[in-house]
Amino acid sequence: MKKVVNRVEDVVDEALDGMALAFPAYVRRIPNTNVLARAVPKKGGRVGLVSGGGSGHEPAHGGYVGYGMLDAAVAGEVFTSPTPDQVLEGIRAANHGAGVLLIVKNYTGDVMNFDIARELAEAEGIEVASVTVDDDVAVQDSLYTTGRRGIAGTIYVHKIAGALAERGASLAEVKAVAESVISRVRSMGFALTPCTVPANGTPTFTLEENELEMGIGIHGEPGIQRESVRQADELAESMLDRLSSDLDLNSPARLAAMINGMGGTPMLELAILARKVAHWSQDKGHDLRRIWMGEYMTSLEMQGASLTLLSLDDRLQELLDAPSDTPALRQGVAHD
Amino acid sequence: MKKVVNRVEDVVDEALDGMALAFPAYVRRIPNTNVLARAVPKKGGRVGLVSGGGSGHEPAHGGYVGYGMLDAAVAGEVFTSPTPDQVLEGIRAANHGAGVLLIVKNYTGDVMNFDIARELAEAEGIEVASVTVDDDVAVQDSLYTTGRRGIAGTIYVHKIAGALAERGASLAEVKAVAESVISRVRSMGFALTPCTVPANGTPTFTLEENELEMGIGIHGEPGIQRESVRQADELAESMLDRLSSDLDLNSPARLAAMINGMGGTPMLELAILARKVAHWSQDKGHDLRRIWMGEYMTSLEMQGASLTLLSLDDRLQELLDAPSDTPALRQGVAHD
Amino acid sequence: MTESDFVALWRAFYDKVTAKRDELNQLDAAIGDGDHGTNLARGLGRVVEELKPSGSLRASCRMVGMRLLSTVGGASGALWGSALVSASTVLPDEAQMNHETALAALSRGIDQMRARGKAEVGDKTMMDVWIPAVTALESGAPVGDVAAQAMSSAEATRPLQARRGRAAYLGSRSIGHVDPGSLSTALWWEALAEVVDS
Amino acid sequence: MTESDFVALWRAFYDKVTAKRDELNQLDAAIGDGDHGTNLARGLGRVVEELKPSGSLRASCRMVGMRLLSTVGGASGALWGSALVSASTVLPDEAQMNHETALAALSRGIDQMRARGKAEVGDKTMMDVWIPAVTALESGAPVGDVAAQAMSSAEATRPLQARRGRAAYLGSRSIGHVDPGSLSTALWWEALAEVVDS
Ligand SMILES: Nc1ncnc2c1ncn2[C@@H]1O[C@H](COP(=O)(O)OP(=O)(O)O)[C@@H](O)[C@H]1O
Ligand SMILES: Nc1ncnc2c1ncn2[C@@H]1O[C@H](COP(=O)(O)OP(=O)(O)O)[C@@H](O)[C@H]1O
Ligand SMILES: [Mg+2]
Ligand SMILES: [Mg+2]
Ligand SMILES: [Mg+2]
Ligand SMILES: [Mg+2]
Repeated sequence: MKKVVNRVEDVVDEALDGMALAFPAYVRRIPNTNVLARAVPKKGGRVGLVSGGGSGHEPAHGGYVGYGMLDAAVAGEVFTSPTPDQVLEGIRAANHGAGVLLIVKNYTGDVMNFDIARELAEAEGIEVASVTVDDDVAVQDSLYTTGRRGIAGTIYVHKIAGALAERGASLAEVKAVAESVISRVRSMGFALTPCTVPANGTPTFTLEENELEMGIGIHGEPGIQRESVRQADELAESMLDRLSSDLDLNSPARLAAMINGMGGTPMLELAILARKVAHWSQDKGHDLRRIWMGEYMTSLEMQGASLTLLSLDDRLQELLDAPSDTPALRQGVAHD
Repeated sequence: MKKVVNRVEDVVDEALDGMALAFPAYVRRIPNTNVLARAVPKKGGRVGLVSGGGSGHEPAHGGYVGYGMLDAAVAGEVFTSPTPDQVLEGIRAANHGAGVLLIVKNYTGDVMNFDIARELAEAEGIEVASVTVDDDVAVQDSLYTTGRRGIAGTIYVHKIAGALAERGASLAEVKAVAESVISRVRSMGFALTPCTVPANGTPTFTLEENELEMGIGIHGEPGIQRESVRQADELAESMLDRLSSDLDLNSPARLAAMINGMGGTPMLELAILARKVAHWSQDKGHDLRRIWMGEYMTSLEMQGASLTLLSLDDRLQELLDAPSDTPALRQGVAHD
Repeated sequence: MTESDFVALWRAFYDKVTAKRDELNQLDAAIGDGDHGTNLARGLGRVVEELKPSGSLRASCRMVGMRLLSTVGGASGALWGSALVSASTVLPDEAQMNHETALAALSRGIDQMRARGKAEVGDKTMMDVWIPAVTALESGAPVGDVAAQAMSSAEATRPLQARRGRAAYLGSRSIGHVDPGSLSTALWWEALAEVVDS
Repeated sequence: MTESDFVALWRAFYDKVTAKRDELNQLDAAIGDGDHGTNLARGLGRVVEELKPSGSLRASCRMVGMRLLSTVGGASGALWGSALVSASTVLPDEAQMNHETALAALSRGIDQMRARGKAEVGDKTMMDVWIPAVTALESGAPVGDVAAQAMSSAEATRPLQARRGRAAYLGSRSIGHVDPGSLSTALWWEALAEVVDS
């Protein structure tokens, strides 16, 4: 294992310090916690947004703390859900009197730890609502199982719910728009290489030179199946077809797409995927309004990518395009 | 070699299409060229900025085309300088009647190809000036050699010269501020892993589990020496000391710092470096005004990073902080 | 059970988890995310550092629960932590408890885990060990036998397909691997048996 | 030299570079960026596709130069391309030239390379092959001998420390490897010798 780290026990702590030191205009670390909160708190009387999860997904979630997105991000150890006391700290920091929305990725650990935190916050008199993102179509959905995972589509929830919260909407309204995004967003990812959790020192799986893992999560876990490496266009097409059939995109739709690198994939390759996503949309007659291409939700140094489609309506599109000013996602620069 | 590509011969062509398709509000590809130019051209009568180089350094340089930075970026094959005819296309696209500044990284190939293009453009009556960035302190500087390489510090030149050009400064003024940045910026990088040029299929060097290459360029070439892997803080400190002694930072200075990932290093690790850069500055009494942390100038999927220090004065700081709106670098979002 | 047994129990559990930390991680890597051993060892390390006889089993049990809640993270941290906090509410504010109270606390604990995690026997989670173990103890089995049975229950998760927790995402690929949380739970029962027998 | 010799020369050079593409890349990987073989092969491929006798050596030579300029990239593309464009200016607008004209063109070409690249003999670049080769030809050596000498000059770059081009960044680590541009230049001389001898 080769990593740019000091002691592996200190990785999360030092990285959180680093985020706060690199982006002091955006985020501050709440002392003695793993919480990054806005450097300049949101106006009073507006709904606060909290998200979080294990570390190793940077820029998620601390990179999305700022105007138009989150109010606080809570980090666990690498790939490990944060603990309820930390989430509670995040909720407190995000509460400006109008309640707090928790945006949770659907993993048993995340859901339970955020639930416990919510109970604790409610006991303190803070109004808390929560939504669970489960955009990963690789996983079978069923009432009798854990359900689908939440992966990169989560960032669309941050963006759109964050934009609405900034305008003074109520907790119920912000929650409703988050749920609308969740119902309209689907993702799927693959890995060409595994990643190594610093504390473990060995990769979570091994792949032959001609193999990839299809349908991976974001924690270095194996995917739903092992396939042989294919050309980028074929790979993208099979994923897009799966996303669109899950979204029931039978007739031309208005879409946003995210091409998300898993941490170790160069932008050169992401751009090749972006090209295919645009061509596929054109071929299907879809109106692809926005592409986000880059690293939004990563798995340490894993090579691979995920594709996300969001089916837009007027309102979601307008909120998606609203300004945001965070370390990792900025849009709406004013200029002549 | 595992990569998200189609045919290796098409990598650059498809990635350029992908950039244009992903960021249509920012860039367009000039048909039948490897040039990405602004989607909305700069106002007439303002100096145009052109940069470029081999591909494989994304987001450099196409990611920096847009308001406040470049007017056109010219891409060569992976790690190969672009050809003069392509650079000429870039110059034409960037010319709005007030002349064009070429920002060239100091590699023999880049310098010669941009020089030839400049001669061709001048023959067409376009006023062209050029600056050569040579920020890499790893390389010995001498009149009798090729001199130092240009690496990540180049992005500061794009940013600061771009901001001044946007204000209607003359070609001489824009060139002068670019030269001022060049005289005040120093960088150094290291690699934990090599990278593989798609057309070659094999890594450019091999490293043992406990080795790193110190003083690398950005083309997968070997560095100036092989060292054993050390902790992040030690690594950063030795590089920072070298940068600061080369900049003659004997007394407290006002600085900007860039922590640049080489393509395969997760942001988690870059943040650990950022923390050390901030602590080091504090310890030395420097006034570290701005940190840029992320992937600015990469070497495909290489794991590793470079550190850059820029010694600021009032003017450079103000231009550094001016708005920019490009695919990869946005700042100055207006909000309450 | 006395409070010093209670302290000894967590010390013994910590030792066992530390000894099997890598094995637990490897089991978790096969069907999860590879952190189960690290998570539990980190939390239990904090617990044994702090756990001193306080004169109150209720307070001690609550302390262990709170500490695990705030240091383990992941699914197992939420489950262990909230179960212990729940269990503590039926424990006496004294340094000693009888067998019935201990049984009531265990039963309260697994109810809480069930409510949080919604897993039943056969879902390939730690509930596959907890539920039969508590049932056996309630029906009078000696702790040593229960511990042995817990280890077989853990081993018996191997052929199952996971329906809860992270392993569920793997679908049929989760078959053929022992569930890490089941193994660590069996280690807890072994620790209990050692402390009670001695 | 006739125009058909000229066409044959580039075809032969292309064949040699294609055959040694990987070797040239490997030499470049050791002290540069590993693309020299790929770059030259790409450009020469385009040249041989397009190069047809046009009745004018000047036009043909200029075409080869322009094509290399626009397809090779890197240091070698700029050097080969601008040298050939320069050399073409002294060639006749006819299908044939004499030895003196050929020498004048070569000399014009290496002047251009020197002006662009600022390298001298001993800097571990292709100039280490070009300069002595043209000098030898000017002093009357047969092309076959010059080609053989060119190959030794290329090999002689091995112990040198590079002072120009990408390899210069390596400092003393550039010692012990043959310069790729010198080898490809020697292949050009071999191709010339073959065409002229036949
Ligand atoms: N819903 C659940 N109910 C009961 N136990 C669960 C549930 N989900 C997961 N577990 C247990 O937790 C263990 C994993 O714990 P751990 O690896 O620490 O957390 P995470 O899965 O969040 O990484 C599993 O092996 C399983 O025994
Ligand atoms: N300044 C120079 N003058 C003459 N030849 C040079 C110079 N710089 C580099 N070269 C030649 O170019 C060769 C490298 O070509 P190539 O790999 O195609 O370009 P790049 O170095 O841009 O990748 C070197 O081996 C050397 O012979
Ligand atoms: Mg986990
Ligand atoms: Mg090159
Ligand atoms: Mg786990
Ligand atoms: Mg080269």
